[in-house]
Amino acid sequence: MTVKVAQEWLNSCSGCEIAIVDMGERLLDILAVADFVHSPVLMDHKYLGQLGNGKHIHIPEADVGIVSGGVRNEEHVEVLEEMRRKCKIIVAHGTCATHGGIPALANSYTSEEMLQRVYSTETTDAPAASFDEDVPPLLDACYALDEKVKVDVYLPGCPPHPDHVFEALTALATGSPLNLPGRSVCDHCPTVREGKGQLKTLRRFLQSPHYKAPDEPLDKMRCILEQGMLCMGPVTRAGCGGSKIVPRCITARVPCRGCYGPVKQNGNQRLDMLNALASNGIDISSLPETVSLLRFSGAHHQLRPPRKKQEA
Amino acid sequence: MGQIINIHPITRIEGHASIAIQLDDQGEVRESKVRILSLRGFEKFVEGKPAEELPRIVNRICGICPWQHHLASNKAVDRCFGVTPPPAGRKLRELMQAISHSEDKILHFYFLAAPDFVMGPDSDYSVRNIIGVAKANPDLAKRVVRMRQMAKMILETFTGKAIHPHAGVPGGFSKPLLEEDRKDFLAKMREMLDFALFTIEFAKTEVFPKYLDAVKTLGVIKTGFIGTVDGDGALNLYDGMTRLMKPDGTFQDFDPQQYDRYLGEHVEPYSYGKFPYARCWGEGFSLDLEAPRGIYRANTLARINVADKMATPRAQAELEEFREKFGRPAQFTLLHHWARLIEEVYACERAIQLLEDPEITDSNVRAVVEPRAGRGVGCLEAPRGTLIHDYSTDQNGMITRANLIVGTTHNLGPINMTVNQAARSLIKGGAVDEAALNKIEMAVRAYDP
Amino acid sequence: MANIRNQDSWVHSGEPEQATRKAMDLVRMAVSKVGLLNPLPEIVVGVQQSALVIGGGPSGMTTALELADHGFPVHLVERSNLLGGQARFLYNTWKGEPIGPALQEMDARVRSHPLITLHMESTVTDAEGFVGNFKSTIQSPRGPQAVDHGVTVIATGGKGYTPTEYGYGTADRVYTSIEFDKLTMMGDRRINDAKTFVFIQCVGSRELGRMYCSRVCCTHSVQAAVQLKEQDPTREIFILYRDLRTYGEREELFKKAREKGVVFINYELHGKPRVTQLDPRQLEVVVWDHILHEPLRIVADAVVLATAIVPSSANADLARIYKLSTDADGFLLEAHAKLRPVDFAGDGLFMAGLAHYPKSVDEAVAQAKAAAGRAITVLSSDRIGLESTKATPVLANCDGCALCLDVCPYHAISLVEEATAEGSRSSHIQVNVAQCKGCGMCQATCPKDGVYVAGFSMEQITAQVKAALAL
Amino acid sequence: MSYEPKIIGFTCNWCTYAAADLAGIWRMQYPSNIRLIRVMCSGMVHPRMVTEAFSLGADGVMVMG
Repeated sequence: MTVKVAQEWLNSCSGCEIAIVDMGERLLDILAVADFVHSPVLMDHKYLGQLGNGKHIHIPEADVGIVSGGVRNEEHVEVLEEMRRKCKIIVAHGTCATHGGIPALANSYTSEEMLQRVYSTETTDAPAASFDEDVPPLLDACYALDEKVKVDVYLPGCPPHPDHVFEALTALATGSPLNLPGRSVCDHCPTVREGKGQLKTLRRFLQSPHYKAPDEPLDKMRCILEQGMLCMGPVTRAGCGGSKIVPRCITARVPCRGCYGPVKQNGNQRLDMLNALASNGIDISSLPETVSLLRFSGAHHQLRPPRKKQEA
Repeated sequence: MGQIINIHPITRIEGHASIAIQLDDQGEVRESKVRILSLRGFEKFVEGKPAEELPRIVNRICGICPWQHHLASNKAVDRCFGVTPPPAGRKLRELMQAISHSEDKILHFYFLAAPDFVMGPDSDYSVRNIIGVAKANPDLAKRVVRMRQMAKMILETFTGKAIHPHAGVPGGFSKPLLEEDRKDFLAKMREMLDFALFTIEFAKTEVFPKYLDAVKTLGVIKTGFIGTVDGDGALNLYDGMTRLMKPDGTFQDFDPQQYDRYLGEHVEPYSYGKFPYARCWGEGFSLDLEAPRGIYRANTLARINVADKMATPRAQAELEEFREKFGRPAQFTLLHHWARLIEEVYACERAIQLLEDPEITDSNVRAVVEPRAGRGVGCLEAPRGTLIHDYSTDQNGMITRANLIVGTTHNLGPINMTVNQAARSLIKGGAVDEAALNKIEMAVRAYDP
Repeated sequence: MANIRNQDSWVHSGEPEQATRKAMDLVRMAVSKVGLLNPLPEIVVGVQQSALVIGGGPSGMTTALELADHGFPVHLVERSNLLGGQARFLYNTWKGEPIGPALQEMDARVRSHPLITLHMESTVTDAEGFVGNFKSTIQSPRGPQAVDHGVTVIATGGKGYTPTEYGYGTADRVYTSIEFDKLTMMGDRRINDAKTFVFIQCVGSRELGRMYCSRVCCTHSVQAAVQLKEQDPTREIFILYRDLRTYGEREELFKKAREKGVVFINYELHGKPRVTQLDPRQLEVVVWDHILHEPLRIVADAVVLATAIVPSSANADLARIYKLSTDADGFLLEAHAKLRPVDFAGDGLFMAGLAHYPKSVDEAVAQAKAAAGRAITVLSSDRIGLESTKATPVLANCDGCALCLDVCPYHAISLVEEATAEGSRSSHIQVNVAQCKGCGMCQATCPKDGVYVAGFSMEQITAQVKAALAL
Repeated sequence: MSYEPKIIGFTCNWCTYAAADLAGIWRMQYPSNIRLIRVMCSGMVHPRMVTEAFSLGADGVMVMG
């Protein structure tokens, strides 16, 4: 039995698609059961017909629609809505799709501020007043998919681990239930935790955490947060290590920055992290800034431009 | 007004673009535009963030070459903070760069470009993809997937993350390389080199000869080139002087810290993407096919053209053969593929050189970093071209300004010219077929945008 | 409960319509929560009916005797080789009762009491457990010994501050109050023959580094001044003070001193008195007189410094061992100044005496009796029922990130580690229900709903908020 | 039209909630637009409870303890 799959990418970097490719030889197994009917990165199906003379975006019907990237312009909305119409199940693939991802950091600014900066860098010539009508206008912010259409399956990660991509695709293809890790990154983190103790401030990540010897195993190293450096592990959904379990950043002895988004779909990583730190008596003003605690989950209006002061 | 043909989206590329071809009443191509449809605004939203976090933010610019963004950003932050990584830290960074190049070129050649050559540009769109290739040639497909995965797994087992990495850190690298890993990686990269040599032989015997006519006609334009070379004029993917070559083959080298004195970016109302051009040539910007102004190309063909030689023996032999056939600078657009495979050999050889260097397992991999006010440009060669990250920081080491010129964007002008040339040669009297449109895309895919 | 009487009808009696609306809301809120409640188990633990008292001063001895007299075995731990603590240096109480004989009697009773086990020259080095079930390690010259006990009373006392100011230690005839008492008791000529005395108050107290008032020194100086005047009315006595705190009935002493002609001169921190040695028998004290608006020069035969009381150095160690709270100055901190003045925040732990804050002997003894009374409420039964409102880990969510560990004021949370089916380790928290007070600091800290307080889960409270805002 | 804000108050079981009872005993009068929710300690009020109250339409939230 084969499953018809349509794949799309919106405001994305293609890392999620590469994660699919990174399933390695399992990709060939997936290709045996998945019948791709639309996928701009892999195949040549066109929105407006193969001869480019259609008027409306058309995507073939499919059982599963995998969408990566957030929603940033009007064409993204159009493509996403067409995917929703044509696919029985919509999978939000990757943190951009589930929570806005890194591009949603732009939600701290208005689109005008963003355009103004991008087209005024020191190397940029003065641009024309405005773009053609054929260039899709930007929305006011970068949105997660579920702010625009109903989403059936959330597969966060920047990018999602190939193991989970494989699991999800297999589950969808065979109709079996999908069990993704539901706790936080700490669940899979082997470092030693003893409590936050007398920690009063946090240091920036300007030096590596302490460990005794280059080959000291990770389960002998003290928790990086307990060493006094911000680690977003406690407020970030587990799973980045795939079936090998160890969180990916920790493998490099680098603190987590939250790429799987909040533990619960509607969580707030900044609020939860600052709260947990403050509860432990850690001075949160020792963090250089806090916007980037939401660097993966700025959609859902978590980040927005500061309100303009009323003109006097 | 005549018909408009929209190739939307351009497929099997990394990104979001479409082509609009405007025909006149006689069905001849009047003009063509390649639109970049998305804008994310990294240059704006990195402002106010701690500089040491940037390598972990800007790597999200591209999921195919995250290592290059990551490392360029680290180099820029190092400069802002005035720190030099210890030798082992620097070498580990370059090793990651070389391995990720080697993996990327396999991805591009086999997954994105090969369907056009293996299945043929006239085949049906439903089979003209990696799935079709896998079915037509299952043994090769398995080997391709396995080899690419092997390189990728070196990055992943060592640093935890192959896509959107975090192991490069301001001041160096986050962890040292252990001797047992070095041996393991060395064996794997030797295997990778064998596969690279197999691939270029396979391409030279099975693929390119069939398409030599297409190479000489499809999307052919004449431009300058940009790339990075070391002190000997040999190609260097990680560090060195930027070399800007005019279409006639004359060139000048400059320190990438001063890129803004040489390069400019032009803006067109039909695309969110900016068009870099050689401002220093003083001739302005024009995409006119007969008389382009300021236009140069980046990416594999550009690097092979600007380099006097290759720093490793197998790659040097391949370069000599290539140059004998096509001269210097070679202008045929489809030669990007060939150049890519030469670079693939180089990347594998370079990784092996680094892994054979005993210093690479030194445990001192990160220098102490102190935030401070400064400016720094981090420049290296991404698979798709010269990548420039330019930051300024305040006393607290927070980003106050960022300017990014990404590998692919150098080629936006040339891609427009290529499409224009291809469309004019393939669409006559309003006769359009799928094969013609795909050939236009094939020309785009050479740039691997 | 929908609290309609106290929190609605009585407080909004002037606006009946709004009160009715609020009553409806309150009922809806209560119902919405009740629907989510689960039955809570009753929690009962056994009690080891004996006590550990740390500190062998008047407070510790009083507590030990009270408890032993009620029939509970007591371990009394004293660091030195003598009982009596700082009180050994005191002459009499502010009421004039002699302290020495009372102390001797206590000493004898403690040593002979069949239920008191005395651990001299000993310290407590380690402890574990919770109310009713402590196990402490006492280190004596004979080695360590573990004792089980149901309650712990900390009465580690305090000591006098050793001054460096006003010529102390370099000039002759500058004494601390305690030294002055000793010389007086022994009838030393340096006191007996002296005519002019200057008392300087707040030495080491109420200034940077030690902002608190030591409470007993004003009474002591005034009382000493009265005695000196009574012995020889021609003596000139000056008390240089910042604020005079002869509180309560001690005010009578102050009145008496005024009547007898003791001169009180106020000084402020910016114009502290200066003491200079004139010759081996005489000192010059210069103080700014804010009434005369000029410096006043006093030639004195003796200068007495009313020095601060500082906490025992043992407090910090014990705070660590028993997880007690201390204030910024190192004194022990009670659970609530008015509601639970001799209890620590953790159950089964009590305090008495100078270890808590500076106080007079009679107050220390009264507090010691209070502590004993509180301790008896625990010891009087062989089992103790605990409040069921406890923090409850949610193992499906908790992953042992350890953020709540040090947030718990009662140190009731620990991490446990288990091997998972895949062979890796997995950790989560465990709550000691005897120590947990259900305050929910853990719940408010946890970023992933890994722990909740029974009866006050996020879900239950959110249901109440929703019901409150429904209309 | 008069504006009447909706206020949610989280009150500590040991002090504020008891104090609110005491206010009743003394027959003190205060505006009726506050709804008190008893918690075991003001320290148990997770910021999410506060943000949720606002998102559900509260105009003010008091945490008292």
